[in-house]
Amino acid sequence: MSNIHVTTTVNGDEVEFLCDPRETLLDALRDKLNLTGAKEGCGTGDCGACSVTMDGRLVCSCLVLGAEAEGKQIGTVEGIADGETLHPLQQKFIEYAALQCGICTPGILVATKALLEKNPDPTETEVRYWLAGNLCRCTGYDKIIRAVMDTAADLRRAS
Amino acid sequence: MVEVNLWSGLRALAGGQDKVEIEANTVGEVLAGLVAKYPGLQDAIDAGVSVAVDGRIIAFGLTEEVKPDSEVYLLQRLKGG
Amino acid sequence: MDYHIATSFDDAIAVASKAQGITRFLAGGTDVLVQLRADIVTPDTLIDIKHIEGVKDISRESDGSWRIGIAVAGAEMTEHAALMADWPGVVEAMDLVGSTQVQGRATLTGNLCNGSPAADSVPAMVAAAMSATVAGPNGTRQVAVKDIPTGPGRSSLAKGELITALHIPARGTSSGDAYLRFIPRTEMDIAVVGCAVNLTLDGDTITSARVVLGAVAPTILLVQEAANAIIGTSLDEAALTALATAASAACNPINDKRGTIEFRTHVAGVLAKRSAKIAYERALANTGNSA
Amino acid sequence: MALDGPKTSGFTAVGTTPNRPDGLDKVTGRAKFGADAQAPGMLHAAIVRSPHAHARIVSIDTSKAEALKGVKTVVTRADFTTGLKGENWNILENVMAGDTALYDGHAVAAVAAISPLIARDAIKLVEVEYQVLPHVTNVDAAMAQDAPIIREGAANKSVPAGLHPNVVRYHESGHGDVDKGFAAADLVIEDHFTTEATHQGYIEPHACLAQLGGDGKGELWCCTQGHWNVQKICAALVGIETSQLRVTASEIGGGFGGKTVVFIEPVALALSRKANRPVKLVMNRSEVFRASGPTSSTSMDVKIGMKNDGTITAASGTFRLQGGAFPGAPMEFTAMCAFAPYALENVRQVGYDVMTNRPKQAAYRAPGSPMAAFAVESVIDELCKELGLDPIQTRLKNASHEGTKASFGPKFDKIGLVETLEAAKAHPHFTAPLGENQGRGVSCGFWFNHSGETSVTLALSEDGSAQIVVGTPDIGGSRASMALMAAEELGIPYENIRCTIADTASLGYNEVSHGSRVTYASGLATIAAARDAVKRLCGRAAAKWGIDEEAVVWEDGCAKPSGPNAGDFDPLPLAEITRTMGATGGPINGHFEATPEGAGVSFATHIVDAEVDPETGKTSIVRYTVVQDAGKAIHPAYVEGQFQGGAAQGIGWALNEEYIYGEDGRLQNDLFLDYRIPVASDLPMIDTVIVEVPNPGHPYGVRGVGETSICPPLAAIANAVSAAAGVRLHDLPMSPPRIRAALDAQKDG
Repeated sequence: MSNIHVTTTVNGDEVEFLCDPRETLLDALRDKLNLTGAKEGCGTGDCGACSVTMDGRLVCSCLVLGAEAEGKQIGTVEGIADGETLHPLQQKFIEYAALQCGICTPGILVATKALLEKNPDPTETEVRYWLAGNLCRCTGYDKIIRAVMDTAADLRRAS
Repeated sequence: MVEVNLWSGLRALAGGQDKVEIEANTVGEVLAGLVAKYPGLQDAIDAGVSVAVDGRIIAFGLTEEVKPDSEVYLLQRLKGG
Repeated sequence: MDYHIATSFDDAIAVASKAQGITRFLAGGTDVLVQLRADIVTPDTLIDIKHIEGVKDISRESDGSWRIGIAVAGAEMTEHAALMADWPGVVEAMDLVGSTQVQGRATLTGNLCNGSPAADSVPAMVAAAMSATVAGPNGTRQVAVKDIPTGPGRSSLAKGELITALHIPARGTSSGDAYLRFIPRTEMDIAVVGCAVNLTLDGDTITSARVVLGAVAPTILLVQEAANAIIGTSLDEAALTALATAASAACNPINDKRGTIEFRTHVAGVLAKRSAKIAYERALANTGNSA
Repeated sequence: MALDGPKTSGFTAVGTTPNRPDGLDKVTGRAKFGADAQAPGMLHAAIVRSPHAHARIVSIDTSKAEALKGVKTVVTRADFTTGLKGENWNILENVMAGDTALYDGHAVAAVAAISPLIARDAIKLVEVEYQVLPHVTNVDAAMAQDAPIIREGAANKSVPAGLHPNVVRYHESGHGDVDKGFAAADLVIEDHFTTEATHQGYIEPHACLAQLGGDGKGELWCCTQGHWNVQKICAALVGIETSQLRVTASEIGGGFGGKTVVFIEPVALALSRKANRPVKLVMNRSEVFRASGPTSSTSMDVKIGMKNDGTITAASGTFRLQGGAFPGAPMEFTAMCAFAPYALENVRQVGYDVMTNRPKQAAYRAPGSPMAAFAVESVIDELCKELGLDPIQTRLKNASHEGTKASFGPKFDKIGLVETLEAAKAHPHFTAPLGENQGRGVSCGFWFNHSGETSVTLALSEDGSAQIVVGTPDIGGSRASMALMAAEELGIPYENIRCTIADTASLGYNEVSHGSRVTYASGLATIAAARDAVKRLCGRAAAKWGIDEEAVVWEDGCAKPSGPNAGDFDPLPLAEITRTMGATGGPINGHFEATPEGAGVSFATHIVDAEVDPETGKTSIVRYTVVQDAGKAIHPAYVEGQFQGGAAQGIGWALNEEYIYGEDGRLQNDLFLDYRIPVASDLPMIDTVIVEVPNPGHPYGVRGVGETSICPPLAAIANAVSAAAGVRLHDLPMSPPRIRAALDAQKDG
C-alpha cells in the first residue's frame, strides 16, 4: 500500500502529511495533524460536525479525501480566533449558552462564519437552512440561531 | 410497627397482602423486616427498590428514619437518563 | 485503492479502460466517499477528474444553450444568476441535494451517475431535456440524460466511458421549469417522491410539457400521459386533476423505510400539480427580457 | 445535610448567567472529547458484529485476520471473565456475545491493529459461522404464544404464570376500585397506542482509549455519563480489582441516558491487555444505532373515565415495553409516571418488560415516561374534546398537588404542577389565533428525578480562590452551576472558582450523571462542601480573634463576629484567612460524601401549535412553549437550554424518529440520513417559562430539570396534530405516510 504525500495549507500554515488514498481529510486533520477540533459524528455528511472550509468553500471534511487537500487552503475551527481574541461568533456562542455538550460547536462555528462572510444579513430562515446540515442534539437550535443573528447584527453595525 | 405499602405486583410474593406491618425504625429495617416475613420478596428487593417515606423518595439510604406513623411505600429503584 | 489524478479526459479514459476491478470517478465525492467509508463500494481505482481543464465551468453557448462542467458544484450553480434565471427548476433541484456542506462538493453529473431513482436533480434534468457528452475509448457520443440511468446504481455507460459535459437546451421564451420533492423533514432527507415539470406556453395555453417523476419506480419516469393532461390547457382545475391522476397512475413504487406505495402514489399527484403551477407561473413571467 | 427549608431569596450569584468555564475550550476546538485522546504506541480497534438478528455462533476463525500485516491481536468472548452473575453477566453478554448473537449488530469479536484502516480491513477477515435462529423484534409479537424464545429462564418471580418466557418482568400498582370509578363516569374512552424505539442521538459516537497491563492495573479514557460506574463494571468484566482501574471522563458529546452504560470500554481493555499496548476504540454512527442502547418501543392501552364537569373518576393503563435482548425495559417508570399528574381515587397500572432481538435498551431522558404521557394525555385530550372542556382547566381540576396520594402510592411533597398549568393558561401562546390547517395541543408530564451517591471536594487556595472537584460529568453546563453555588456560599466571585470533573482516582464514588441529578445532588454536595470549608474559615477567624467559633458568622465573603457581644473585630475576608492558612492549621478544604435523599419530583406543561399539510401529511411545528418547574434555576440560561433540548428531542420522537427493522430483523436506518432527528430548519424558536416551586430537599430548592422536558412533547404534539388534521393519531412517529393513511381511513370510514 503506497501512501500519498500531501502538501496543503491549514489555517494559514503550510503542512505536509502522508495518507492512505482511502483516508479522508478529516482523518488527516485529526490523526496526522493533531487538529481534533473537527469531529466525526457520522462519516456520511449528515451531521456537519467535521465542517471545514476548502478554498473558502464550506465542506464536510469526512467527504473529502486527504489526497484532495493537495495545494488547497483549509480552514478549521482552530483557525477562527485571532490569537487570544475570539471571533465575535465564538464570543456570542459562549454568552448565549448556544452550546451544551459542545461536540457540534466547531462545525457550527465554521459553518456560520462561512455564512456571515457570504451573507452578512441573513434572515432567521436563511440561518436555519444554511445550518440544516449541522446537527445539534442538545439545544433545539434556539440559542444557536439567536447567537448567529445577534453576531450578524453586531458585525453589520461595526462595518 | 410501621405499615409498609407494597406495589400490587408484589402481592403474590407477600401472602396476597399489599400492606405489611413491620417493626422498624429505619429504611434498612423495613427492608430486612419484609424479607424476614416474606422471603419471596428477597429477589425484588435485591433487584433494587426505593422507599418513599412521607412522600420523600429514598433511593439508597438504609439509615433514613422511619416513624411509626410514617407513610411508607416500596417503589422500584429509580434511575434516569 | 489506487488514486489517480486525471490531467485530461483522454488520460481518465486511458486509466479507466485499463483498470481492473471497480473504477469510480471522483468529482464531488459525496456519494463515492460515503460508499467507501461504509464499505459498500471500495473502488480499486479512483480517478479524480476535478483537475481537467474546463470541468468547473458554466458557460452559455452561442445558441443560448448551457454547458455545465462535470465538476461544477451545486453551490456554484446556485450562485450563477443567469443560469438560475433560465433554469430555476434544474438549479433548485440540484440545490436540494444534501446540506450546504454537500452543496460545496456535489455535482449534477455525480447525482446522475450515482444512479439513484430518488436523485433530486435527475427528474429536473430529464424534464429540461438535457443531454450529456459521453467520451470513451471508442470516441464521443451525445446521450439524452434520460437514457443514462438504467436502474438503481446502474447506468448505460460502458467500461472506460465517462461524461465530459452536460448540456441544457436554450431556454425559450414563455417557458419555465420547476422541481419539488417530498421529504418528511425540511432538509437532509432523500426524496420520497420527486416531480419536475418543464413547459412552454402560447399566451396562457400550454403548448408543450414534460412531466418527470422520481423515487416512484426503479428509474425516473418521463410521464407522457401527465404531460398530455395539461397540454392544450391553461392549467385549470380540471387539467390539474387530470395531471395528478396521470402522475399517480404512472407510479410503480415500493414500500420502504422512506414511504409506502400508497403514500408515494398519492403524493406524486400532489407534487405534479404543485410543480406544474410553479412552472406555469414562471413561464408566464418569462417574456424573454431577463436573458 | 440538615435542612431548615430552602433558601428562597437574597441570592447574589445563583440566578445569574455567567459564561461557562469550558466555553473557551469548546468554541476553539481544543476541548478533548472521547475520540480526541492519543497515547504513545496506541493501537486502533474495530469490532466484528453479527449481521443476523438471532443466530447461534457455531465457530469463529480469526486466523486470517491475525495474519494480516499490522494486526496485533483479536479478542472474542473467551478473553473475558467467566462466572459473572446478574446484571454484570447481562452487560458482558451484550458487550461481547457468548454462544448466541442476539441482535443485528451484536459484537462477536474485536481486532486491534496499527491503524484504523487495517483494523477495519481485518474485521472483514474474521470468519464467523452462524446458525440462524428465528427472531422477533416487535413487542406484541414477542409476547405472542408462538414467538421465538430469546432466552429461557430470564424472567424473574414477578411475572405471573402463563405468560411467554420473553416477558421477563412485571409491574402492577394503583389504588381504589377502577371498575367502580369507570361506572361513575359520564364518558369512558379506552384506546390503544404504540411508539417506536428512538435513539438518544448524541452527536459524539462512543469512544475510549484503554490501557491494561498484565499487572492488573489499567487506565481508561472515555466519554461517559458516569466513570465510577464504568470503573466498577469494566473491572468486573475483565477480572481486575475496581481500584486498579483509573477512569477519566472526557468531555462528553451528548448522552441523554445513552452513555450511562458501557459498550466498547471492556473490549478495548481486553484488547489492550492482550496486545500489551494502549488501544483506542471508536464506534462509527452505524454501530451507535445498531449496537448502543436505544429506548424501548411500546404497545399501550389506556382507559380513562370522566364526569361531564371534567372530573376524572378512574384511570387504568397497560404498558408493554420491549427492551431488546435483555431484561430492563423501564416499564415500571412508564406505569408509575403515567397518571402521576392527576389526583385519582381509582387508578391501576400494569407494566410488562419484554425481550426481543434488538439491542439492549438504555435510559433515554426520563426513561419510560414520555410514552406514558403520550397515551394518557391523548385520551384526556379526546375526553375534553368529546365533553367540550378546556384542556388546561380540565387538567387543573384534576391536578396533583402537595398531599395528593400519587398514582404510584405515596403522598406528594411540595410540587409545582398547578403552577405550570396556571402559567401555561396565562401565556399568550395559549390564546393566540391559529392559522389554516393548524391545531394546538397541550400536555402535562412528570418525572421523578434522582439523587444518588455523591462526593465533592472544595479546596481553597492561598490567594483566596477556590476549586471544586466533582465527579459527575458535565453534560450541559453543570460546572458553571456548581461554581455559582459555591460562589453563593463562599461569598467570592464566580470567576474565582474553578470546577473540575475528577477522575476515579481523585475523588470518592459518584453515581452516574443521570436522573437529572447533577444540579440537585452535586449541587447540594457543593453547597455542603462549601459550608464545611466556611466552618473551618470561621474557626481560623475565631482562633485569631480569640473567641468561640460559634461567635463567628460568614457573610459577604468575610468572617465576622456574630454580634456586639462576640467582640469588635473588622471583617476578615476569605483571602486574608487563606493567605496564612498553612501556618494557622493547614489547608482549608470542604468535603461532602453522602447519598442525599430528597430529589424533588417535577412537572411540566407544554403548548404546541402544529400545521399539517392535508395533501401530504407533513407536519410543521409552528410554535412551541415549555413551562416547567425547576424548583430553583441556578443558571437560568442552562435551564432554558434543557427545556428547549427536551422539547426538540420530543418533536423528533413524535414526528420522524424511529427504529425501522426489516423482515430479516436487521436495522434499516442506521445512519443520520434515515434516522431523522430535527434539523435547524425543522424547528421554531422554543419559548420557555421557568416556574420555581422550591424543592424542600435542596438547600436552594433545586429540582432536576434535564428530563421532565421530554415527557410532555409526544402527547402535546399528538394532540396538536390530531386537532390540525381532524383525526386522532395513535402511533408514533406521526410520519407523513401515517397521517395520510389516517386521513384516508377517516374518509373511507
